[in-house]
Amino acid sequence: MSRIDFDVAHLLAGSLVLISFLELYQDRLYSLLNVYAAHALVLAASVAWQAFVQDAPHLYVTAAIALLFKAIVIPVALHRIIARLGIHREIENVVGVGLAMLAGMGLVALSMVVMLRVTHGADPLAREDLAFALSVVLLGLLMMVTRRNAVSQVVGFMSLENGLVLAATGAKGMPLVVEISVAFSILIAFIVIGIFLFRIRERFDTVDVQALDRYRGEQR
Amino acid sequence: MMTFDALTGVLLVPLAAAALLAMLPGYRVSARLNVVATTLTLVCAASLFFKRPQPGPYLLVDDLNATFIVLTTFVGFTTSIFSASYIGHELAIGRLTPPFVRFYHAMYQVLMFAMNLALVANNIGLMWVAIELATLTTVLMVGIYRTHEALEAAWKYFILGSVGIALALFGTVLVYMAARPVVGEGLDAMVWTVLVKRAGAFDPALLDVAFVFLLLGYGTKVGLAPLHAWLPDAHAEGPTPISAVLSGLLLNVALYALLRFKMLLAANAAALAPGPLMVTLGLVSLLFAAFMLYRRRDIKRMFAYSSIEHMGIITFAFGMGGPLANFAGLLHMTMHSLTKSAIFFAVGHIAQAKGTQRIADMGGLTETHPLLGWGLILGVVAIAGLPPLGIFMSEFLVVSSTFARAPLLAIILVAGLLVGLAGLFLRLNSIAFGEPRGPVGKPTASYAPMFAHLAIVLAAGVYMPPALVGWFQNIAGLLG
Amino acid sequence: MVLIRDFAYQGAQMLLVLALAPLLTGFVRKVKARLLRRRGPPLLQPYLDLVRLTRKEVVLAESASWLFRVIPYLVFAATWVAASLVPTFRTGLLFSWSADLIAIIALLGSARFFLALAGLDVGTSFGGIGASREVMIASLAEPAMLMVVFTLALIAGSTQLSTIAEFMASPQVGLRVSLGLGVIGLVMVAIAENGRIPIDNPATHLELTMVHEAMVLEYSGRHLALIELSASLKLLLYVSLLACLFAPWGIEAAGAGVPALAVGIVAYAGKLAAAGFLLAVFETSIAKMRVFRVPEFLGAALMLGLLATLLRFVSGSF
Amino acid sequence: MTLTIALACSAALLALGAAAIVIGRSAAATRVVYGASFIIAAISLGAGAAHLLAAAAPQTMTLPIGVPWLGAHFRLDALSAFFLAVVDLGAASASLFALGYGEHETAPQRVLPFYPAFLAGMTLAVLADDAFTFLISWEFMSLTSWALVMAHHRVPENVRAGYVYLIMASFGTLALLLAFGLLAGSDGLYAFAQMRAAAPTAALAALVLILTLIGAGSKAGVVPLHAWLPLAHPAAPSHVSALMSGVMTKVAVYGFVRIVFDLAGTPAWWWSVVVLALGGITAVMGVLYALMQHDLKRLLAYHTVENIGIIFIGLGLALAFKAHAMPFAAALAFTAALLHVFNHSLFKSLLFFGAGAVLSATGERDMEHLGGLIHRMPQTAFVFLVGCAAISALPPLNGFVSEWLTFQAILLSPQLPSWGLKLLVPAVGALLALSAALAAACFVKAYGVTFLGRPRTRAAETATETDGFSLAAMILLAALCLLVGILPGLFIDALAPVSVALIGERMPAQLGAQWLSIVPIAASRSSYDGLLVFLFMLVSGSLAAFAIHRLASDRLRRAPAWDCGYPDASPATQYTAASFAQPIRRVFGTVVFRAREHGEMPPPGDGRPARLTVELSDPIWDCLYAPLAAGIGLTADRLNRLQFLTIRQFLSLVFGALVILLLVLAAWS
Repeated sequence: MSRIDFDVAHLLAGSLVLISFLELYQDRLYSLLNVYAAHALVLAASVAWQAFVQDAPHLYVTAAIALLFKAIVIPVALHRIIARLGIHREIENVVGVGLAMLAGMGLVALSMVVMLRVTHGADPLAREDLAFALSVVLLGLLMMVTRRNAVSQVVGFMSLENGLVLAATGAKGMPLVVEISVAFSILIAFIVIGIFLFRIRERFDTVDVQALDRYRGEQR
Repeated sequence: MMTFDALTGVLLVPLAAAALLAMLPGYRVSARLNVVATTLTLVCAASLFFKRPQPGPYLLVDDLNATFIVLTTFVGFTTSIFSASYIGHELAIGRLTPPFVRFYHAMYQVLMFAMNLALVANNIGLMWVAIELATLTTVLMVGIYRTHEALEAAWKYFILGSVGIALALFGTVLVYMAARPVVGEGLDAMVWTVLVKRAGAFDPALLDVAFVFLLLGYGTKVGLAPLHAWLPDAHAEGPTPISAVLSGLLLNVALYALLRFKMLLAANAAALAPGPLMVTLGLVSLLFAAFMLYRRRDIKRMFAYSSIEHMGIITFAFGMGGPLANFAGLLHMTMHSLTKSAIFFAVGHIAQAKGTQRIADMGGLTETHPLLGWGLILGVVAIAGLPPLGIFMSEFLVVSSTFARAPLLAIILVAGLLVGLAGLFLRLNSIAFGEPRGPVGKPTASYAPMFAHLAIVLAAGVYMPPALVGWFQNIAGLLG
Repeated sequence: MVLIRDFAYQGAQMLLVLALAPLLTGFVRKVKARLLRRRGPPLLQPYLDLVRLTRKEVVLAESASWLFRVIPYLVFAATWVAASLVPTFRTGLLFSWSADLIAIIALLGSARFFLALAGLDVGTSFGGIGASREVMIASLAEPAMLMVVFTLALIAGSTQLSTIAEFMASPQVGLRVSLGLGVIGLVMVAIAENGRIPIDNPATHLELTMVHEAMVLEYSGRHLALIELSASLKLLLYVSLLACLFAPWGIEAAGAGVPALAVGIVAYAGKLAAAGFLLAVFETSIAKMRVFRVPEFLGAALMLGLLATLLRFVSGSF
Repeated sequence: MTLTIALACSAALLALGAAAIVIGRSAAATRVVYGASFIIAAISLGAGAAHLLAAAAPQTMTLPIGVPWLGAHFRLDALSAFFLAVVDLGAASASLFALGYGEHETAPQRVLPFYPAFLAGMTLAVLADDAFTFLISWEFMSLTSWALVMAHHRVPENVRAGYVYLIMASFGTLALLLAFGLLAGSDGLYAFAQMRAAAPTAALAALVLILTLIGAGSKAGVVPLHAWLPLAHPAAPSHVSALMSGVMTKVAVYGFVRIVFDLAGTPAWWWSVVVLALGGITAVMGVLYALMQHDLKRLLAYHTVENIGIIFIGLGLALAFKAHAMPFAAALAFTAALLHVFNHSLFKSLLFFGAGAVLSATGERDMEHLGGLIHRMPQTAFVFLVGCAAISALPPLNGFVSEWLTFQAILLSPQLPSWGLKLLVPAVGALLALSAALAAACFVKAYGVTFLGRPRTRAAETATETDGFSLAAMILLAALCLLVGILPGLFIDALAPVSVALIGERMPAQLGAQWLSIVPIAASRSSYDGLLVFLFMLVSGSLAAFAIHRLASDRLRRAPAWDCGYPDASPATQYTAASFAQPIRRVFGTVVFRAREHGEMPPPGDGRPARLTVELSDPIWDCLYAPLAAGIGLTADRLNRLQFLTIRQFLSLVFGALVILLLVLAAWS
């Protein structure tokens, strides 16, 4: 694999991590969604690049899914939900942004340490990609646990999943990648519909997860 | 037109049944069809003992998963019988409407299909997909009552489950990455039989990371503390047959996945030993669940926690490893599936008879419903690991074999067992004994499945057929 | 021939204790009276009392059961057997091996057990008082006694009274601390067991102070006679026990011949007289203590016994 | 052969239990079940006794059940044979008693299925020859007896008793399980034969001893693990109480002997220190607890604790002598302990039967509501009196013999070289003497308040004599008490093979001794002749009676009680159990139980009755069990908060776990 391929892939993966940080930084839902759209966009690009590098045409499908579904459909849908629920100005971080950023740094460092210990038998591209993918996953998870609002939790989950796709596509010649990405898209669709459903059924007046937690089988 | 073999039967029958049930309206017909389908599946699974297809790139049947398949299909079969009467009652009292019942039956078969697929999958990717499918179906069924609690439980299950799935996928990818340089690109790098053979040459560091993610990912499904959160509510709020299937089967399937990967790591000398991790998680789950039993007010949630406890014990046993402990783990898992599903059958009938799941509202069950009451007592005695029932033997083997190797662990284990037992009986006393409380109406239901399970457990506690023993010992050897 | 002679000895001993017991009681009373500058009852008064009582009819409480009527005989039998197994003038009696010192204590224990039951049988409050106090005293006196027995047994290497007595008579007993403690302990126990001052007052019927007398309050006639007789037998038993253990001089070793026998009898009589006199002096010179001081008194005895035993255990084994 | 019979019997009992589930509700069920179990137990008893008396060689048998690759090993050697005889004698008499008593049972279908199973469990426990079979029978025994305790589950105390019992039983079983785990090693040599061959190291053996003391001790009721016993034993139906107290605790003793004397290799000298100290404390604490009770059955249960203490003192002495290679003395102590096992099973069953007869006649267990029963139920009163005298160790009954032997063993112990024992043994001797004296006091109270005096309630007034079966059972046991008391030599000799098997030495043969007396070591040293003492008392007593009735008056007049001139006071003025125990409570209770008395005396002219309330606190429960329960409750509360987290918080748990694991991984190398 030539030098330039490696650099491009590295660049894209790294920027994905960067955008994850941006997501952590957002405290408005709309802007969060926009950043996420960018996230998905970069992912699509990197997947496409991988498809090109590994000349594995089926990966283009994944790229397309990322582009259409994640970068366009989902954000739009969420936009509309937020509009319906009128929660667009909610700021619902559990810990301050700064702290979240610091934690993010720590996580990235951790994933680097863990991954770079991988013996050098594995080819460097894959290793770098893996490290980045792991950081994206961890950052997504961090986002899920630092946000109260269900929508931003979903966003967190989706960026986590982007990390997975990054890893999967980075794994050269891995079969079933397309299927898996499709499966995941379905999963996300479920989640979105779920939120939507709660709204439509007039069961929960807000999608704040704490509202769900009121009903906990056995009351204290 | 391919020739029909048992393996495809195990997969196709549920699928076809699902499609059929999705179309059938009437409750009676679909319930019967449900039973018929599970029976057929069971027959196919049983026939796997005699004639076994060659492992292909996608499907595989070996000693290990043959046991799981037979167990799964059997419990699926008995549960379908139980669910026939249970769902009938739910219809009668209007908790479920016919459309939901139709949906329920279809989903039941899909779940069966997904679990069987996960078990026979010879491909880590395929297995992952199957387990995800199983999760989604159960999510839908947990929410089927559409009450606040049910939806909340389903949502919780859904979110935590999805995260678990994601972690598991990452682990799977890592395994592939580890395998690729050795096995070469493409499908082979995800095929069990190949992986296990070549695992010695894999990059150990990568395998370690992979195992961490797999442990957490599939561990969420197994319900190990602190990943357990979805389990109690899902059990408590879903329809009882589903609780039985969850506790009895789905947890096993997830555990099966873990075992597979454990074998993978065990095959690689340089990789970290998966044992300590599993032992730690197992003990944590055991102690945690044991203490959680004390403050339970909902009968189904209580037994859900006891499932966590036992998953902890089983994980501990497999973590300890060695022929005795592995044997005990397998035995414990089988016995737990049978016993716990039997308990949930009993609990389902009790909840319907008493019209509530609150422990405070039931009492003196052995007076009002002797069969149910003593059935429940027998079940709890079994699950608490008292002789002469099967779980006693597995606990005997685990504890005695552990104490000689790691006394401290054994003492923690014993303490957990004792605390759990005390918690279970604290509640059982108020349910089964004392002045009768609540309605005394008899539910029109067949207790056959419950007592069938208990009979098997009792028999196994006293006498195990040599064939089965040899079988288990063989597997225990495989697990290393 | 030998067997017959041994039987004769055994029988003689049994009759002797039976005959002497009231006399000892009377003697003690007489001396006490003299010490108090009273003339006091004649020496043989106890015999006359017994005869009179046996001639009288029994007035039995309505609520009394068959047990109430059997108990006097049981008590008498147990006490008499016990008393007849203690060497008085001669060791190595025919049946002396049939019950060692522990068994003798146990026999007295069963006598007390039944007497206490008798106290409860009629269902009056005084019987209850007597019984409960009696068992409280016994529950401390018996262990103390056993401790003393342990000491002796460890010294003489036997729990067999004859053996112990012979050993005590033999020169190889030096002066021993444990022995001293033992004798004090035994005396205290003896005082308590026989309900003498300061534990109990055999003469009074002042309800709240009495123990033994309260138990037998409901007895009359021949039953009372038997009870009284067993009481004096018990006193005699303890005296001869003390005598043969701590003053074993002159006791005839088995088969030492007639002169020795005579010596033995005379010595025995002398010892009884001395003991009686001492007892009387002691009782006249001390006041009765409150019932709840008794545990301390007996606790002291128990401690002495335990101390003695410990000493024996530590200083050499046999 | 005998082993086969015994196993067949237990199988038959199990089958009987299964059958009882079906026929439980029918009228004839009681007769059928108890009759059948009587016959079966009698056969099994015959087998055990025959094997013991013939001093036959051990028989073994392996059945293809239990742990698959191991099978279920059974073995009938001298020890098992002796305990088999004890178990089945108790079982037979209990079944006989229940033939009558069972008719009063309100919920027979809750008793009948479990009763034979319980018997089978105990029988199998003494026959088992591998760890798994032993533990499964052991715990099966606990489980069935638990079910029997729960028979009258509508009474809240019973439910609580059953709960405590089950937990303590499982605790003990787990301790034993650990002990066996040590003996079996990591490759699972579970057969006792293999364990004997293994010969564990000193440290290992020490741990085994501790675990066995916990395991078997908790079942036997060794203080401080006795807490369940006085709750559970009285809660069960009386014939079951008799079995639990008289027989099941002996199975526990069997477990202790089997492991410590047989499997755990050669004892170290300090083992005996532990056992002796525990035994002494148990004996005294048990009897003190008993003195404070006024519930008849609970009093009896506490006395079981005391007797277990005496047995353990004997076993401790045996261990001490064995450790110092003094086989003769060891044999004496060991035989004393075993004989006391047998004796206690006799009179404790007898006493519980009596309590059961009283219960079914009056419906009362509280002695304060009884009294004067000797008039209404004379036979019961008589046999109960025999039982009381026997358990109070009065000659010429059997209780005295075993305690006498124990004393003799104590008197041998100055020869022990180790100083710890030199100091401990006399103290233990004092404790033993104290407990014996207190026991006598306690049974004066029990018998006097229950059977003597005047009836305190209507129920006691209208009581009627119990039925023939129950009487037959009680008379049988009473006769045995007397027989062992006057002819102890027979039974001591019968025990010889046991002590030969486990100690390697035996007591001198007794039947040779003159006049059937028993001679532990040498005639010059000590000897006792129950027969002669019995005859002596008989002769002299009847002699006196004859003489007086002949020579003096035998006239008798009934009149109101004298009572120092107070005319017929009401029965309420009698001494109650509480007031009877008051002096002893003042002496010991204030220290041990922090007993406090509050007297409340209304002013003159006030009609209210004066009240005296006594406060007792159970030191062991307060110091050991209450804090434990509180701790568990607290932990449960704390952890229970985890049930009420939000999804996000749960996710953060997962997240935290992931990060921690990754950190561990990063730190790995």
